Amino acid sequence: MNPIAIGVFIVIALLTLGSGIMVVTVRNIIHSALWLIASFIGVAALYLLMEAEFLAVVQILVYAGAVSILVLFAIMLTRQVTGEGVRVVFERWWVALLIALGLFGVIVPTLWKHGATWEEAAKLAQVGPTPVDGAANSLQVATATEIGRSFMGEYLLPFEVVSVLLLMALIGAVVIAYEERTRRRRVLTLAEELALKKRGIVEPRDAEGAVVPREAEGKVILLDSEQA
Amino acid sequence: MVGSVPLVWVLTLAAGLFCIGLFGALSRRNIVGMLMGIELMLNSVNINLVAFWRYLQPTGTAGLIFAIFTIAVAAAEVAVGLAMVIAIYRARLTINADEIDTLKG
Amino acid sequence: MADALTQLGFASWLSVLIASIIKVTLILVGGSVGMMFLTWYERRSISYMQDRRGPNRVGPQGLLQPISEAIKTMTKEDATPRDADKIVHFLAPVVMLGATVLSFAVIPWGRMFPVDLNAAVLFVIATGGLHSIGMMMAGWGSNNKFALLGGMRGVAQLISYEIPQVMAIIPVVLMTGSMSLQKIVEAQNDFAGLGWYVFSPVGLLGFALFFTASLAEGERTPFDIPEADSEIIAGYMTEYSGMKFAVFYLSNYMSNLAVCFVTATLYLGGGNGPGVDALGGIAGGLLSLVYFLLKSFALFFVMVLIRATVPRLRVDQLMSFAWKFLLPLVLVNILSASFWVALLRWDQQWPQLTEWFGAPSTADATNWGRLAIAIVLTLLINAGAVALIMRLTNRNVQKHLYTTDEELALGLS
Amino acid sequence: MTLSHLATEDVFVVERNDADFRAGQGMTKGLGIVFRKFRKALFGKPNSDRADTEGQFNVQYPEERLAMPEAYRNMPILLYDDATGHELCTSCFQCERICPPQVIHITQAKDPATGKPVPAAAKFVLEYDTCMSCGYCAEVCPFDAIKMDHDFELSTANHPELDVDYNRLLRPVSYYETIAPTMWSDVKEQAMKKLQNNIKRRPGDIGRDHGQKIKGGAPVAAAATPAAGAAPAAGAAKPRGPVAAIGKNMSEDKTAKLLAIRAANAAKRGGGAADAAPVAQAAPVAEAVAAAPAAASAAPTGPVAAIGQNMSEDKRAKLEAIRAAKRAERGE
Repeated sequence: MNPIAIGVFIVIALLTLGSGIMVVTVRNIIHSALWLIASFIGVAALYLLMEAEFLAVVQILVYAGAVSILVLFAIMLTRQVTGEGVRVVFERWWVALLIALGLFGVIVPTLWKHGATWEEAAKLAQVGPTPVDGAANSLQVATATEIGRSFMGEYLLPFEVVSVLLLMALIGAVVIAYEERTRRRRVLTLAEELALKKRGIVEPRDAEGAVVPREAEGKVILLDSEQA
Repeated sequence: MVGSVPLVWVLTLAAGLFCIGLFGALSRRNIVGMLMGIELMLNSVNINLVAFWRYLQPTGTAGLIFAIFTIAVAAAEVAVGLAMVIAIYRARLTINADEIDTLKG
Repeated sequence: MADALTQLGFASWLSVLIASIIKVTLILVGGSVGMMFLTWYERRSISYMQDRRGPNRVGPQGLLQPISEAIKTMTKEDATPRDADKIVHFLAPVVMLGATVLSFAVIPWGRMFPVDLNAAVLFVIATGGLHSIGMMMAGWGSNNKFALLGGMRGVAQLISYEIPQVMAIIPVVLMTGSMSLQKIVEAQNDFAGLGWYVFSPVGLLGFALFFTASLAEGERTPFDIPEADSEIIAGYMTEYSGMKFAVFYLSNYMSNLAVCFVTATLYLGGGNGPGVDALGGIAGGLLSLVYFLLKSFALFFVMVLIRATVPRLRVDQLMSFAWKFLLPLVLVNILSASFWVALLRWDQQWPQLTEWFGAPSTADATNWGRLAIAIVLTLLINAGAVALIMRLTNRNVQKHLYTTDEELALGLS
Repeated sequence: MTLSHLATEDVFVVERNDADFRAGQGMTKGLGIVFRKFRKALFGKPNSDRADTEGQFNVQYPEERLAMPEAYRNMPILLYDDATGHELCTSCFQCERICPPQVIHITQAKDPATGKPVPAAAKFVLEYDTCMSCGYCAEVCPFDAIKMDHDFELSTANHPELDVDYNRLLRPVSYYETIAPTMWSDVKEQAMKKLQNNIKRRPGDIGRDHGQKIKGGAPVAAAATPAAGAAPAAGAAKPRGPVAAIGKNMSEDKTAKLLAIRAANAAKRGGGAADAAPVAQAAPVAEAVAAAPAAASAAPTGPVAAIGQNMSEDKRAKLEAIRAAKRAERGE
């Protein structure tokens, strides 16, 4: 029994669960996203505690560094007026609460029923291979190297499938979020405008001096001054 | 860690996180809020995978591999989901799930 | 250190705790002192580049200038905007500094490794990625449009440059066969401590790419767009003053120090150098520390040189540089790194290659013939890729400079 | 932005050289240039030749100083003759009249025996804080008595200290000769001639009785360090009682002195501050210091309203005293 390990676990568990609760209860959606980051970091610390170093780092890199930032960006791009009197949860949120609590009530007793069995199995699993030279029995937990070998060997097909999935997600996200521009605009540089002028291509203007768009070989010349 | 903290504690933590995420996903009006709840649920699943790997099969890699797959899938899901959120916002100027009630895009 | 304490009679968990606390204190002190030295070093060297002298009044050669500045900053008023999100505003610098200090947990000082993490390389990158959260918090929490602009710019920049940065490390990881910084340093100890990766074609290109991407990660000029002071005041730091601003400053310079340390470790052999192994023991350790610091500060000098030379990029130039220039080169570099590894060490990495092509002639000693082939092959690939990219970029630049007659006639380009 | 309103030749387009603009080349070249500058500045000799654009240019200010041009002007000073100790000023009021910010205040000296004006100043006050260094006073002075000094390190934490009187204004002619030799040699002869004429019309010590002066014509040591010039004057014994010392207690001292003079003048005038008059009449000037509070309480009844509202109390009193004295002299 290592008191430090227990203490650290309890602290991490409280951090993770506490910030998880804040994620779903806080009114301000940005605060909610920030609490989500705290929760992700708590989970990463838990992985570190369980000696899954590679996974902990990936968790920070992907979740805390990328997913949460994506969420924050999405919130800021779709910001709407939030304040007192605006509902952030559905009217029947208590149904959701009941469902969640009910699920928790089902899962936990089931887990604790099997706890003793798992303890036995865990004790057996912690014994490493018998050393040849009679040295202390040491357990070599799988590292990033083994993960890489498994990816390239046993799990090659799932690996490829996931890469295709990521590629599809990449393309899909771009396609969905792409804002189609009907007209392309470009600000001409001084040199270009001068060249236009030298060739006698001067955009026509109306009485007030504003530029009148005109058709040139079926394409519209659009200059910066046309934005108005 | 393994000698001190029983496996059940970790699993209980994961179950708690899952239920919190479930509550968030069901109760939030905001689509981004729902997505955040789903992220919490996926994380709790990952905790389970890693815990079972560490306690029951530490020399193997299956638990870690599937946790990484989950992370990849979650990242893909978030990317597409948020792209959809932005597209919906452009079309409707709202991201509240109960206000998006027409089938036409 | 923990073992020594256990032998002294402490309980095992207590000795671990004490050893950790000592290590953390040393890292914090070393990091802050390094940061202070760095500010002085940068100001002095950039002064000489601009025909000035720089701070030379406080202490010998102005070495105590950072301390006087620290005292000045601490006595300033700590103001929070009225409509700011107080807690987020307060936490942003804490998150920034926390992320930086976290990365120091795995960064070696010469041959001294605070923690030898399995995935140390990725860990450094991941903690660098945490900066974007602090930036976002500072930008959003200040309730200031310039701060928000700076924060958004910074986050976009950090996220896009993380990709070339991570991928520039992959060749090193391939060549070492491990992500542990300690193993990477050990792997560069051939040829009397001079077998640094930067001397191979793969490592040279990787070094250039990683260092450039790291400049962007550390918001150094020419990538200081998030805090472009001529455009958006001070970016996400606009609403910060006093100690909070000082914490941002500390975090920035500490992460610059971390970038120099990591680059020196990954490509310049860390604390390796001629004479380290020969001396051995404590003297060898000190010599390795000296080598390491020399390499790191030489790298920082390059940063300062770039800052004194190159003007700031535009946002679109920033993005196209990352995606159109760095990323293709990084991918090509990974390709040539795999050729390198396959040629030099196929017996270790891919036993099946031995089955197909026969065993390599000598297992342990350096095979000069294969080394020569590998150098020529990777050099050809890398140089060809660089030349191609340069030519394409050049054409792009010219296309933006001169518009062709047809485009002008159409008014489109 | 369109250029339609511009003629083609109005726009200057820089033609770029392709060879210089290949990707990466310009950057490498630039880094090389900057590094060369760094090397030259760090290891090369400090640059003394202004035509050379590289190397270390800095002047390390407090230790190294650039030589001041002769015509540099900072703040006005008053000159006195080394040999006789006589001041060149004859209180002709030309400088007071021309001064754009009106910071010069002169009181003409009088012969105690006859009461007639003497070509010398009894008091000369200059407000350095408001002076704009235009140099008109030096330009206009017919006797070359007021000149512009080269000393620019005048900053102080004590604001009233910047209202200077004779004690800080006087410099020997030899000092001015060291800082502006050609400018002085141009006017030296006529200035000295005029001074000799004026000395004849000055009875007794009038005209050389202010501050500390070095008699006997020895070269003045103070000339080398201008700031030190004022120091001996402050520490030395004063020829007359109420002359204020420069330093922290100056403003208090001076206020009392000025109030006393003002009270005396008011008494002479017989009107104005009637209740302050008997006090001033009864007591000698030195003792009038004690009556200062009484005089101060009477002050607002005087021409204070005419003076700016944001002036400090002692300055206002001082100015009022000077004006009252002048009015009395004019015989109002």
